[in-house]
Amino acid sequence: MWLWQSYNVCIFSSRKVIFEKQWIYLDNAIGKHYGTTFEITAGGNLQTKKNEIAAAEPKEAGADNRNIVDDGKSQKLTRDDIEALKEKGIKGQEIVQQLIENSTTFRDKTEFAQEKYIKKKKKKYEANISIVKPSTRILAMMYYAREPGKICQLRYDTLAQMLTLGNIHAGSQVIVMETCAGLLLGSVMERMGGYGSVIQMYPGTGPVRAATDCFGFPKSFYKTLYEFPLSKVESLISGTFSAHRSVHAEQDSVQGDEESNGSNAEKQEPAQDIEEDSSPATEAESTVNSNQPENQEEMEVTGEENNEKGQNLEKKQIAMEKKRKQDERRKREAEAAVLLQNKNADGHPLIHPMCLVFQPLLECYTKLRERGGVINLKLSETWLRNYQVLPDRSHPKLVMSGGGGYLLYGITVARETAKPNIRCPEKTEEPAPKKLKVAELES
Amino acid sequence: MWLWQSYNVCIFSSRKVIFEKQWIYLDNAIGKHYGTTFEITAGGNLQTKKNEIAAAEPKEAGADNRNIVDDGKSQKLTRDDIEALKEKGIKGQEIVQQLIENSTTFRDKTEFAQEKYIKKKKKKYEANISIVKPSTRILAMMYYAREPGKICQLRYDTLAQMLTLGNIHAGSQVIVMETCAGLLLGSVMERMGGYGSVIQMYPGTGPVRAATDCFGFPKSFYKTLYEFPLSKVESLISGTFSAHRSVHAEQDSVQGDEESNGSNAEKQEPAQDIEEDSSPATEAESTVNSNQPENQEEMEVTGEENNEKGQNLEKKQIAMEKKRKQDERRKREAEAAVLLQNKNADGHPLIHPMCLVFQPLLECYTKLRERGGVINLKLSETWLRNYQVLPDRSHPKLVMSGGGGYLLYGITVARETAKPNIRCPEKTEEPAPKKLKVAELES
Amino acid sequence: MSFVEYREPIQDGDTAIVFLGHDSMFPVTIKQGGQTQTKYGVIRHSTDLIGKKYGSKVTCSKGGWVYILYPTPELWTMNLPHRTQILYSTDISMITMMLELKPGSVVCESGTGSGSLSHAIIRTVAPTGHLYTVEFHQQRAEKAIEEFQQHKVDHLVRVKNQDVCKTGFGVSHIADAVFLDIPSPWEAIGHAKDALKIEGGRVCSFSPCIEQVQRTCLALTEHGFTEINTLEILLRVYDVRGINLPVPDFGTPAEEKSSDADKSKQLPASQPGTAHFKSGVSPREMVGHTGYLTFATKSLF
Amino acid sequence: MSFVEYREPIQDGDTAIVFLGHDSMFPVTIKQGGQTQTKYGVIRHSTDLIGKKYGSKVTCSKGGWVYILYPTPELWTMNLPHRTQILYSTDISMITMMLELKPGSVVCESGTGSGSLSHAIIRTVAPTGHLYTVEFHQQRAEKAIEEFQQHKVDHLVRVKNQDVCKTGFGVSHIADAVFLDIPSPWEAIGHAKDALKIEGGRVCSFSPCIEQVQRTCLALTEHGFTEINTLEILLRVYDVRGINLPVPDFGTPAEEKSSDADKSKQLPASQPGTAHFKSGVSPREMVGHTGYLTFATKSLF
Repeated sequence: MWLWQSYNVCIFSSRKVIFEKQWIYLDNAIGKHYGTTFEITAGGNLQTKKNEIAAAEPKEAGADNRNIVDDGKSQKLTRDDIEALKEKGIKGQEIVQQLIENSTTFRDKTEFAQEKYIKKKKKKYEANISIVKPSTRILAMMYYAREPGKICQLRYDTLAQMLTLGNIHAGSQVIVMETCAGLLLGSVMERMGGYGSVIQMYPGTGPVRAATDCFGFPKSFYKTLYEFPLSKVESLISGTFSAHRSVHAEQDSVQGDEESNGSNAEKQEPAQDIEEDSSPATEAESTVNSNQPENQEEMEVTGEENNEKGQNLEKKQIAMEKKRKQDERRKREAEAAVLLQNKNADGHPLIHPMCLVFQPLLECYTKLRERGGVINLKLSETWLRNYQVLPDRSHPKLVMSGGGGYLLYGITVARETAKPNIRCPEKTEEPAPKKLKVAELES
Repeated sequence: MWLWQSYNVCIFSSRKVIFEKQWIYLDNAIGKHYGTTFEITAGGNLQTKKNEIAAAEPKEAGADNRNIVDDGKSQKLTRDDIEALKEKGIKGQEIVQQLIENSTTFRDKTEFAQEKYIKKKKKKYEANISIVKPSTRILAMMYYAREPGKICQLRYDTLAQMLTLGNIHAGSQVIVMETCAGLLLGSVMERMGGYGSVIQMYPGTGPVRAATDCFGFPKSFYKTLYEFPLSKVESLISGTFSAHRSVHAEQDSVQGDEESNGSNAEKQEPAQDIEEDSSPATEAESTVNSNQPENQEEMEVTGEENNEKGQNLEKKQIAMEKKRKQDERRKREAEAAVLLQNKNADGHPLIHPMCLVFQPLLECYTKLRERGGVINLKLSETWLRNYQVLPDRSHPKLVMSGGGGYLLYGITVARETAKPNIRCPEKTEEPAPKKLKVAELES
Repeated sequence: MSFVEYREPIQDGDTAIVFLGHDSMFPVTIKQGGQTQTKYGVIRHSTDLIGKKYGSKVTCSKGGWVYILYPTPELWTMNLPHRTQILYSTDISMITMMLELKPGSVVCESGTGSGSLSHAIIRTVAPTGHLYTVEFHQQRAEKAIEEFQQHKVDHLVRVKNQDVCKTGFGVSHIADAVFLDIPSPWEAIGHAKDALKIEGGRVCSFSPCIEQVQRTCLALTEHGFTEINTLEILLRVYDVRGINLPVPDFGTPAEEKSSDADKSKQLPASQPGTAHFKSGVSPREMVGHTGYLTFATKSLF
Repeated sequence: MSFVEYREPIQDGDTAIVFLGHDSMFPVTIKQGGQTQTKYGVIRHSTDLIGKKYGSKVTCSKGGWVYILYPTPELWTMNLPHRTQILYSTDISMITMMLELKPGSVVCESGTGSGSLSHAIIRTVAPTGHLYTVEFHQQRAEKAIEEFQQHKVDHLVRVKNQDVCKTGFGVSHIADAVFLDIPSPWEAIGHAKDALKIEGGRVCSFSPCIEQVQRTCLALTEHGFTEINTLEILLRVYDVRGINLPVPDFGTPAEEKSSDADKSKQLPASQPGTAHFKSGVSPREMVGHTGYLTFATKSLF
């Protein structure tokens, strides 16, 4: 379930939520249809509201603003007056109306200026919310508007392109590696509708799925979802992978050594090897100063079930449950490993890392070109413009996004000398096919 | 004088020019006003044409194109028919009219499609030209449309910004260093209107002014224009500069050594030192794969006078003239050196290199920040969108420029420890002022 | 081969993409005994293609080689025979997300055009959804039906040859989403509303001109649609290439000539060098406009 | 100090810009005995500013320091008191070039507004050109006159308080260029034509809404203007900063652990590193629209 205020949406799972600094009680919303609009009353309760189309249209307007003298005295209602109205439980809409009536300059303003005035005041005093169904559209726009840092500023149109260019559909076999709070993973799962399989590759101690869990997928969807730690990729490739080593023991050692991080730009290289060999992969690279704090909150893979079962269990039961989950987890990891090993590297699939900054993708591009096995590589960016369309007042929105991330994508094909096998040695950097180089130069 | 066909313009200085593969005789244009439109007749002569507003508007149009079957047979006139019309000296406008009448599908096309059809045919068969006065607008748009490679793809809006952000105006003292065929230099000179002074710093053997000379400036403007070779910058800074050493002797040695070029990215550094110390400078850096072929054509500084005098001189006279010019040149170089040494590095002026690729400006930015003495540094790019505005058919143009170059600009101020003197040692890389660093981090 | 399900290997009757290099490719229908001409020579379907894996490298008769690719809707968009102006993948990706399409969605579309968007919709709504597409141009409607059969997706789509502005989509209250790409979309908003499910759904209209958008937005408001939002999306593809920049030669102070070799600058006179690096260069020209996308929601109320 | 001529040093009566750091600055009028408060403390005009060079670093009473900058039209645009929406330097640069302004040009402008464009025009047409600017709002017109005097450019400009749509610019056949930034520019096209020189000139109209542009283009066509061209220019300023990207840890094959130190990869298990580099990051938000610029030429015929 979702709260919607323009593009300001937030999640709730209890009957009481805090939103834009106000407590809201949701009891009145239960049983209503998705899309219903509510007004928030003084006490924080919800009251169903009929969608009013173009309410309070200004009637009288000046031709221009030549007679307006800005002396800050045009509003006769004082701040105290307005507070008093609010405390009396007067609705936002009425407060706005009173503000208009008490403005000495409103009638002299142009229609355009009146509109702006009303819009501003409405936003300030009217508190309407709608409850809408979650979807990739809703979640991607919400995260971009409210918490862009959590999703590496992955703009919704860039996400849309990843899904389309990646040919994500029911029955696909997809690898997702992202640091976007699980938003990309969720959108991939939505497009697959429970058909096919998704393997989430994760850095650190566990997969992040905060946004994924917001989609409200049926339980069956999670049966097609696997996870595999990045830190075991080398052992998987070398054939020494075993799912039975303790996950947690390894994690501790990782965290212990983190103080002595070396900084070597060359180290990025293996990231690309992974993408290539495990295609079809949809990869969103980590970006600006992301220290991946999400990775620290140990995500529960079986979190869905948790909500229903976990409430009244005693300590022993909790421990047993934990053991059961750990076993479950190892089993799934082993299954993921099998899926990864059987994956066909060649054919139609696309790979495309997304990054907010340009340089890493430039390096990625160069490395992939050198390695071969990928054709029609493109490095691109999209511009998104939103429009205000109103009679006699149409123009692009005054504020736009400066950047939604860069995208690198291509098509994997058979590599020259290596067999299409995940265990082939990727250390041998092969020269790109000659013909391809010519084609590249021609461009 | 200029030929104008949409944005397709070209220069001529004789009475016969070749344009779009056709010879045009300009005799009929002489004495006409700038802005006159001519039609080119079959023989290549010009014939004055009245500006027709919205000629040949389609009258009858289909509501949509559902009944159009594209079988390639809709035009009843054959290629031979059209050639025959042309040979008979039938004007372009009439040919287009005949094409419309002989099209079986024209009447069924939508108004939009009809419009497109007419436009296409007009462009093919009607040959109208206008003769317009040269200006920065005309030249910048022409070069960008027809010879972008010669001006490092410097788009006209980027050029416009350089002039405005550089505060170029009458009375300015400006240093220009560019590899844009002299377009930037010319536009700076236009904005200065003969007041103030311009020093063109040039790499290679001589300054490039192919585009500059197209502005048709009065002779007096060239008295404010000086040039100084980049290769003497070090000696100027160290105080060992002498204008009396032979220019040509040095050039020979330069060319002789060019085979043994080292390639060291670090070498770019001094370029920035120059920009800084010789502010106010308007600098367009050389870009993509530019081997500066223009530098090889030894430009004549006194080319203006050449046109008038040089025709009937005998060999001896030519030699004397050459000597005179060489002396003149050395004198101007010495004057430029004095101007450079007296230049005040601090105060209001701005510097801004332009570059088609991003990375060099990023390095420039970093170096300048480290060095100090420049505030409010900005690295930017503009997007330019052209619109079609027609009743019921308004939209952005279907083709747009993908990039017009990046711009780096800032304001020079007093440097911490060094005196505002061109001879101060620039090799001491000073730490940027502390406060400034904080401001930068805050952003 | 099917556009909605990946199947190996290459079989008789498949549609495949022959990739020649750098954006140069074309579709081919695989036929036992058939052959295809390329600039690198002939490809013989029976021996060179059938039974091979998609993504394979195929050597042509003249010794040159090509890749054979599995047809995705996106590759199809790049290679389909144009019967109209088509929608490209940048707009398509936005339409798909903003209409909230997913497996099981029921979608109404008009016009079918060259089928570029249709293929992408079918891919996304398969295996449980359906596309109802309406095209007023008879020849185009027939060609689309043919292509859907050839691409083995005909069970997921119904094509009708009629005018959506006059007779609508021919279905009522079953669609999750409606897409309009017609000259006067405002005349079809009522039909779009009728096609959408009672409980609501999303609508999108694509128009090149702002005047069309203005009328459509007005019609959407009049029909009670909410969340009306118009946007435009543009793609800039960078050209990745090596750059050589000449390093300027500033000369050397006269008295220091050939004396102090390891100076901090190390820039011997008359030896201009070159700086090399990789860069993404913005293209000189790009698509500046395809159309405005207007989205809206039909709510229950 | 004058906006059209650089003069040293700082003098009593000058308008100067106090620069505090990173886009934070404000204009100040220098007064013998005057003082200015900043967050770094007080600046005393007589001792700290007068007689100093522009571009100097000035230490404030609390020990912090600021720069004193020479006022250019562009710095003025960033710091002027807003009486209206103003034009910024990106649009101004395009207007200046496309109107072909240079020393000696005669320009008509309406409305004067906050004088942002006026200052830039005066700078460019000085010392031999002139600006005729018309503002229908009396208070604004008076304030503009005051500012032009203060900035020592009043000899280059004449301000009139009238409605350009009704009474035009008050001059005939003397302008090389006309600029309109008014709600209904189409009503002033006739007056613009009248103001332009007989032999022709350029006109520009700035409008936020496309409907204004449509009517203006129609009026321009009706009045015989040619080369009618509408464009829009947007500025994207990159944020240059250092980026740290974590390098993923792919672990090590078990049997090779702590055996082969100088392997080609050199990625010891459980030691994820970080990649550092400088980058220009596109801003999250930027100005998405200011207005459409419509240019046209009046020819002799």
